Amino acid sequence: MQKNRLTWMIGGPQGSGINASAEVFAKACSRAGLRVYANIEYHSNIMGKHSFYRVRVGDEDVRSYRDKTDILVALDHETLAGDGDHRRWATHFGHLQDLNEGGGVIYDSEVEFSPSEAQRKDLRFYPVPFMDIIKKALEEVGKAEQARRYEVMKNTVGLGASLALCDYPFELVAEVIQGQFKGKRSEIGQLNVRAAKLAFEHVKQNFDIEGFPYTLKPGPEPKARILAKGYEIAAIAKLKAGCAIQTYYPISPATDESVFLERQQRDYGLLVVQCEDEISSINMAVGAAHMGVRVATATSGPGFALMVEGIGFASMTEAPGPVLVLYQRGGPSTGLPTRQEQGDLLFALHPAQGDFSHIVTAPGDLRETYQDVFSSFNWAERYQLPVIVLSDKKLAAIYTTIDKLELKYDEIDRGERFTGSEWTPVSAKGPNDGHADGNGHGDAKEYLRYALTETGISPRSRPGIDGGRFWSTTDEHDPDGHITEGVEMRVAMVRKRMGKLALAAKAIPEDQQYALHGPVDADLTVVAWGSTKGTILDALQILAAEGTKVNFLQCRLMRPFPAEKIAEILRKAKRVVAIEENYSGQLATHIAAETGFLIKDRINKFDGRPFSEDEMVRAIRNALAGKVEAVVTNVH
Amino acid sequence: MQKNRLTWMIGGPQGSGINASAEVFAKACSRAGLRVYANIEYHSNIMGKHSFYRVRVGDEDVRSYRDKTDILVALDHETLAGDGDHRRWATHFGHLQDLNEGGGVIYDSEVEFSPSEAQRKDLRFYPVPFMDIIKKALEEVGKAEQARRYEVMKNTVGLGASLALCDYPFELVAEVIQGQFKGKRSEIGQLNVRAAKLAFEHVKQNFDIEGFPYTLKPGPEPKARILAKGYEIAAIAKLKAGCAIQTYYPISPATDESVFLERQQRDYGLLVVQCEDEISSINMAVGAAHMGVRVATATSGPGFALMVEGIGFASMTEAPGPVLVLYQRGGPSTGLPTRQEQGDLLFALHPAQGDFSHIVTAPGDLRETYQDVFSSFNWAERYQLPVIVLSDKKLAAIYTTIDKLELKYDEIDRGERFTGSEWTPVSAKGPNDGHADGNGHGDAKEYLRYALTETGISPRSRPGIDGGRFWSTTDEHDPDGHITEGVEMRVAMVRKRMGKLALAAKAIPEDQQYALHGPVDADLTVVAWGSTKGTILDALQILAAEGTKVNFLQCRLMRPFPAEKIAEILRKAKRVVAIEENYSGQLATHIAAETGFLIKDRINKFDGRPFSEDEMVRAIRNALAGKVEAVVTNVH
Amino acid sequence: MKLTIKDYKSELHNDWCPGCGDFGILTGIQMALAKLQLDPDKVACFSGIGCSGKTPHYVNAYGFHTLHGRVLPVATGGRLANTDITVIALGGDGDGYGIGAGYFVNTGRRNVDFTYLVHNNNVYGLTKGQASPTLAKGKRTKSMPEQAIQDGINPIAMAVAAGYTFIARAYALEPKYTADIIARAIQHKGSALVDVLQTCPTYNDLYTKEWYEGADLPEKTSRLYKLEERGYDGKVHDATDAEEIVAKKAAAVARSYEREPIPIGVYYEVELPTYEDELVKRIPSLKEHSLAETDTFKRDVNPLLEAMR
Amino acid sequence: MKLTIKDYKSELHNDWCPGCGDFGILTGIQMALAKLQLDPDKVACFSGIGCSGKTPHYVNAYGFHTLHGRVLPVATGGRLANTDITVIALGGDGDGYGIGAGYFVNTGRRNVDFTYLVHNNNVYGLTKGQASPTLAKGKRTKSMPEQAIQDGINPIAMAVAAGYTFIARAYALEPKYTADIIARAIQHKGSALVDVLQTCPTYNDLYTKEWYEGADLPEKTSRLYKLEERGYDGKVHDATDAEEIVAKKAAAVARSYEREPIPIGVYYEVELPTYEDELVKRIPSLKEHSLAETDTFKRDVNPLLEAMR
Ligand SMILES: Cc1ncc(C[n+]2csc(CCOP(=O)(O)OP(=O)(O)O)c2C)c(N)n1
Ligand SMILES: Cc1ncc(C[n+]2csc(CCOP(=O)(O)OP(=O)(O)O)c2C)c(N)n1
Ligand code: SF4
Ligand code: SF4
Ligand SMILES: [Mg+2]
Ligand SMILES: [Mg+2]
Repeated sequence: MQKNRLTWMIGGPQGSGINASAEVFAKACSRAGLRVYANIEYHSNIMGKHSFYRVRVGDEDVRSYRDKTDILVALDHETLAGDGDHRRWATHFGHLQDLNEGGGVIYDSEVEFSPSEAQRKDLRFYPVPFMDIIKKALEEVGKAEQARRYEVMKNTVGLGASLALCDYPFELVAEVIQGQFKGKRSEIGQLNVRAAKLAFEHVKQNFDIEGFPYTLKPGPEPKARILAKGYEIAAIAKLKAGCAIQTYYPISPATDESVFLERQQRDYGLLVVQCEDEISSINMAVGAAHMGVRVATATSGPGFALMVEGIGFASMTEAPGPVLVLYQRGGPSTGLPTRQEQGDLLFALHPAQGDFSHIVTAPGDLRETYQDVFSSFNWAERYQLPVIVLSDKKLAAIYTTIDKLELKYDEIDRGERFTGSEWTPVSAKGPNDGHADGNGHGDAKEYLRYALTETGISPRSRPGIDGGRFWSTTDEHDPDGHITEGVEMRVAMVRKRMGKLALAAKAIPEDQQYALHGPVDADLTVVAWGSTKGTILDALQILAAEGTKVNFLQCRLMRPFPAEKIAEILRKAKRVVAIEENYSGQLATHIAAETGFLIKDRINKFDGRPFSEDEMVRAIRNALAGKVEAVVTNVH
Repeated sequence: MQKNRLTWMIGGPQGSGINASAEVFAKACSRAGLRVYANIEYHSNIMGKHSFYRVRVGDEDVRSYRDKTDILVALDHETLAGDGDHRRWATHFGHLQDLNEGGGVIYDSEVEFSPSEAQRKDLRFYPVPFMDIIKKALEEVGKAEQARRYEVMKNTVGLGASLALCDYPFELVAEVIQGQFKGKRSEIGQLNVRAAKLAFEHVKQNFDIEGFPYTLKPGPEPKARILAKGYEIAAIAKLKAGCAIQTYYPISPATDESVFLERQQRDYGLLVVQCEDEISSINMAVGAAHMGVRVATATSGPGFALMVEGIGFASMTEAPGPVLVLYQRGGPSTGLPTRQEQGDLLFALHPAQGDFSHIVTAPGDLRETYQDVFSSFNWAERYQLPVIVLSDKKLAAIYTTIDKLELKYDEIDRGERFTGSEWTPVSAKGPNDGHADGNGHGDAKEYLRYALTETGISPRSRPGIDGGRFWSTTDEHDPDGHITEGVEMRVAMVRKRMGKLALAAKAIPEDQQYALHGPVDADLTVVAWGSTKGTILDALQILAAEGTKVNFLQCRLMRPFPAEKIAEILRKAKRVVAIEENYSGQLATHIAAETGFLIKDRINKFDGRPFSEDEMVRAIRNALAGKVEAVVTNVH
Repeated sequence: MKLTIKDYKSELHNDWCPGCGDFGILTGIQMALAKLQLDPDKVACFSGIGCSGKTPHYVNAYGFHTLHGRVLPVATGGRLANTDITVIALGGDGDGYGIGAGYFVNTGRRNVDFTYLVHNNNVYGLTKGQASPTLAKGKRTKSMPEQAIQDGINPIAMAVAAGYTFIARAYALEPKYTADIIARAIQHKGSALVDVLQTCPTYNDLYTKEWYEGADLPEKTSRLYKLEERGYDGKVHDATDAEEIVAKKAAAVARSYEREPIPIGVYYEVELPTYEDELVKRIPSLKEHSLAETDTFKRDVNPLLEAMR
Repeated sequence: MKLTIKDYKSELHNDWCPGCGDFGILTGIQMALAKLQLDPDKVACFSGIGCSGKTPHYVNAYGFHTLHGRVLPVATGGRLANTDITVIALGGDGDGYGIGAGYFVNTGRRNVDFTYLVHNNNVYGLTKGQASPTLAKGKRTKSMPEQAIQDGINPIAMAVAAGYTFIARAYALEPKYTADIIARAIQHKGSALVDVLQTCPTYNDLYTKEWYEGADLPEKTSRLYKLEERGYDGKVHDATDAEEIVAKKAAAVARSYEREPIPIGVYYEVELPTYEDELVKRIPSLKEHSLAETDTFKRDVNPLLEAMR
């Protein structure tokens, strides 16, 4: 009998509303003091293709998903048996294999399926007449004949049925369902609650569910806890940082962030512009940045590929932004639009021609996303360069509990600015100073946008400020911002622009650069980055319980890269393995490039699915045993 | 008295035709058995900005330019005194400082300049009445009043005058000048010859040039020797490789290659398409490649930034091409459009989202350019991927002698192809083979474009071949070329695509991958790539004569990278220094990434000008003395 | 032996939403191919990215599902490399008129001989229903949080200005008529644009089957009419007559602004030399065979090297 | 105190070729700014890449010399961030109608309040004279190895189809007239396109000063005429009258094909709500001040977090 540690899964065709019931279930658990980690797998398709949503619930912190589920709600045949029947190359074989010992399968009795098909005797099957239940609910309000229109309520029926199984208080869920339907839609809410209730009772009455091994009990009422998705956290961080404009072009998995912000336009006075493409998004953003407002955009790989000239533009003209959240997805090219991959690190590090400065950071979870996105606006303005925040499909879409979301570094820092009237001339070196006829520059009596200053930063101005006038160009330029091809000036300007990376490296707090989790004297050091953080931490907990000593070096700030610190840790490590959700081990490559420490042992997963806790545990156990090989999911 | 080792320089405003006379001079010397290395420096401007052309002549091989010149022809005041008078931030201070001890300065006596302005007593000054001489030549054909229209002949006058100084047989030059003007323009040719002759005589008559220290004597008639520019060699290699289509969009310094090919369309049946932008260029090229023809394009940094999504597209769909010659120029962004930089290596290595396969090579001189561009078409078709050949402004524009241009590897290899009727089924593994309901694939009875085969290559077909029908998509796909998001298929396809890099690494001849020049047991190993090759070889010769033992590891094939071989050489090396024409040391970074061998000593030049022989010698001497610092040119 | 629609259907399981207008366009393509009895091995369909972009996978012919907004350059490259192939390019309205607008315009200037079908459903389908470039300002589908803030573009007028030599409009739910238009477009020598009004039952609740049928109108009269049925003739009869060309262009533009009802059929048609015709003048060998069939491996580059002596 | 042309001149040494038409356009801009007495600190010029792209460096105002073909998105972003600034975007014909065509079209749909000047010299100047998108098929300048193989685009017709609300043409060598047109374009509320016919003495030997002046014609009559002088009125007087709009658009398109002589002046003009007007409806605070002047740093995001309980 396993209490309060449960994974519930619902599967069905895209468009069948599995998201709704999964998220209702998650919320109902979270509100009741349980911790939740929910994630969805779906196709790049609008309707019909197989998708499924997993909700893992526990009374301790859950930061990853499990291979196996305890309860499966199947809305269609494919969820049970896979797509081998209608695809020449089967992509999966159904989720029956994904159930834990003695798990329960709730499925639509209208589906052509007999438990005998499953080669498992241990499973408990609960065929439920989904449509009949919907009809019944409709009859009560005299709408029986409209059943077809309400077919989408099947997912609610599935939810209601499963609540009976895990023996969870129905009212908690009812409240959440009702909450989803505001105003004049509240009637539909009542209908759904009713359907769920009927399903709940149907199961209790028609099946012997006593002693079903997986159950849930509400915990103590939580305090500031919230249940959020990654793209919401990134969006809220942008609002909090004072972002004035977000430009975007729709692309999964980045669109959600922009759509969320679009909904806040009225209340927060933030402008969201849907552009004709990503070239337009990035260039509008750069134009806005030069006007002195904080500006951001968001995209994923294919869109980023169109933004690279704009990144170079921003960096060359020292624009104070934009902040770009890059939601990685399965590549290359169009690749796997709705699937997970950490495949864009090396691209994001060298995204355009020439040597130029930009900052790249990769938060590992939602709290870090909140902090790094917020800080990125300060960095962009302080160092006058574009900042890329690497996120991914997993971070964007996971729906998980967070205890009190706070910023450790919450000050707004807009960097050195030309302040008009009360401007005090900065001391600015001319590259030809000292040269006989070098028209040396000395102290800048007047304001020069691209002055070569002692601080290494040219205080910025913006159109509209008296006396702050300047020119700018993507060609190499002089302090006025006019084109130059002179050797000394070229060298001085390159040094100024590139020098800003060292300034940033000094100023960015160490705990935003990297972290070493776990025991210092470990037998194995796992090196990883980004969204695998939670999974690795969960795995380390399990491994620690087994008495193995493994620690985890999390790389977070990718550029400027804390090479010395990382190298030091790695040199001290007994053994090192890099674990990444990409084919080549891009972080390992980057670390070698920066430190010369070449991590040969690389465990990669490139099947478009994130590591499960179990896969991570196995992978690390293997690494400890000297077995290093790619990991392939078996839950599709 | 220095014989047959001379540098001649002509400077003037853009549009004043200095190229014409410099190239005439170069050709006249080359034809007469002397070796020539000529290079131009000019602005991203059409008329008026300062430009200059250097011609180094010698009777041994010359592969680089010298800091100082022996003869300077100045068509304007700026060439003598710089632009400090009309620019707030001077970009240069004139070329008088660039003359060797006792060098000669030929300048237009109409220019407001007195030798006393030069702080050098050692120079010999030859004021020549350029316009008077032109008028004289015109009078002879009764066109005196049209003098202004013929002002551009000033450069010919300068040339004629300098021939007197270095005591070179006038006829040799006259013949070349005449050769430039074919058909009805031959009259203009005669005019130019005449003007040159008059200048030649003017100098002989009006100045004491006896004992002018720098002279030239024709050598023995050379055999197959040619005088060529890098972009011409690249273009000819494309023709020889059977390239059917070249797409392009104008951009310096890449345009010249396409324009050269455009002129060959009729004779060679090659199609050159000027596109609306580089996105169009690359995508047209990919579309053409899938039709089974050999296709190429050429661009520079800003254009390449627009091609990256197309590179990913080509790689993901396994298009047999295109071959892309990337002419690097000063970056970032628009940067220094007409100047030198090796700044795009890291970008070219990771030019798009995700992990994908492509080949990147960087020939070091014109012969290697000829071979690598030719071979690239074989590689593109054999491994069905895009190939990037890294060139740069210097390789594109240098005008230099080549003894007999030949291909060491000259076979055409089109790779595995579906041959229609006589097709023998390939054995193709299915990712689900062995799986219970895995619709395993086994032997492909029918043709499958993306079959998973034993060789690691899926034989390619093209539209129009009976039974060779296929689909393709930038999404992840199955052997039919249809979209799939299945885990096993995904993993199998990624492995197939990435596996091709290992196949290429095995097959590409070692001497096309890297080279170790000079003594094996050196005190210092210089690591470099691309167009610095000639300069380093020249420098090594000089240093060897001084008894220092330095060798040179030239990296040529960048992807797949010969990591083991390179690492082995570096580990054996006593000391290593990386010398590159960029800010950060991109090759050094790449080597560290691939081998873990971190080269800390990096000598970088990022002022938009290539290393001179002298700068290279000094840099290496410094390195030997433990002094490692950036190099800045003083000849602008 | 005669080819039927079935011969142009691939075996792949279709994953468009039930009732999607794309089914009608797909059928239209297959009917047109059958009508013209084109050998599937001599036909290539190129598409962009979107729901519509999946079309080539369902057609039994060579299929290239390329990049978002890049289908025209890719198709152009394919066609120029192999002029033995009938090239059909297609994609969504976002794909072609939004991110692809630059290629839409510049392709019109070339008059390469191929057909371009735009699935015009007023939304970005595959990214969940944002406004596409053809949605008029102020309109709002159920999938949009706010009204469209930008003007919708007029594809027909754009095509006229860009220089397409065959410009037509069809309606996805009339596959037979669509097939006739597509067949004419394929037979037309030069760049043919067919803007196909397409329903998106999932996201576009404004322009539905019922709307087009005028179910809400007093007389339930269709909101579409066929140009030819109202005596409109968009064909330029004397292509050397600049005046007739301008007049026909102006007429097409004027018609293109009609909204209730919307004209379908051929707006503009003119026979002008194609890009391929021009190329033959530069590369005579192209008269004999396409580049794909040319042996380009026996070139003698020595004359070029000689010239560098 | 009154500002004169001199106040709008920067001190930078100019590096255009002698006699380049760009000088005339530069003067036109400076005259227009003086005419409107605009504060240089409240004016920003954005440009693409090309000879024309260097223009902002010569104007004494904020100057942004951006990327090839991207000037419109950059200028749009600038304008939306700071509506207190008068924004002038400019660039070459290659920059705007070729590589930038997609942005030319999509920008027209927004009607952001700024002025866009295109230096139309029929060539890619800075890359040494290849054909630009405005060069007609079959034409060949001395800088081209072959005749233009593509059709030239019709910028006026394109602008009409794209939705620009002020569409005019000027001639670089008539700076005063050009200045008047630019001044009107700046005053116009919405996106204004001014296509400026520009001579390129270095590469374009077809359309020279002499050609425009008709020096080769029997009566040496100019190849240009001013629309207003022939009673043409492109202004829509009742913007709510869809019929008038379509009629004026069709008229503008028809005129845009006239070649000998070429009409200059205002082809089309209409007062419609701008993008900025629409934004104010969504973001009321914009009525008080531009985003650049807004304090965005005091937001309370707690309500959003609360909603996630
Ligand atoms: C460069 C790039 N940006 C964004 C996307 C995401 N995306 C996929 S389809 C699509 C638009 C689809 O709309 P449309 O072209 O009208 O086709 P439809 O789905 O309506 O048929 C977008 C924005 C992408 N694939 N590539
Ligand atoms: C992405 C990119 N491709 C190519 C270039 C090279 N380039 C610079 S200016 C130019 C065209 C100039 O023509 P136009 O826009 O008409 O301006 P003009 O020089 O005639 O004023 C090109 C192709 C570039 N700067 N960026
Ligand atoms: S979303 Fe719309 S366009 Fe896409 S398949 Fe569904 S109905 Fe068709
Ligand atoms: S090349 Fe033409 S456009 Fe450019 S500056 Fe010279 S004359 Fe003007
Ligand atoms: Mg669409
Ligand atoms: Mg131009």
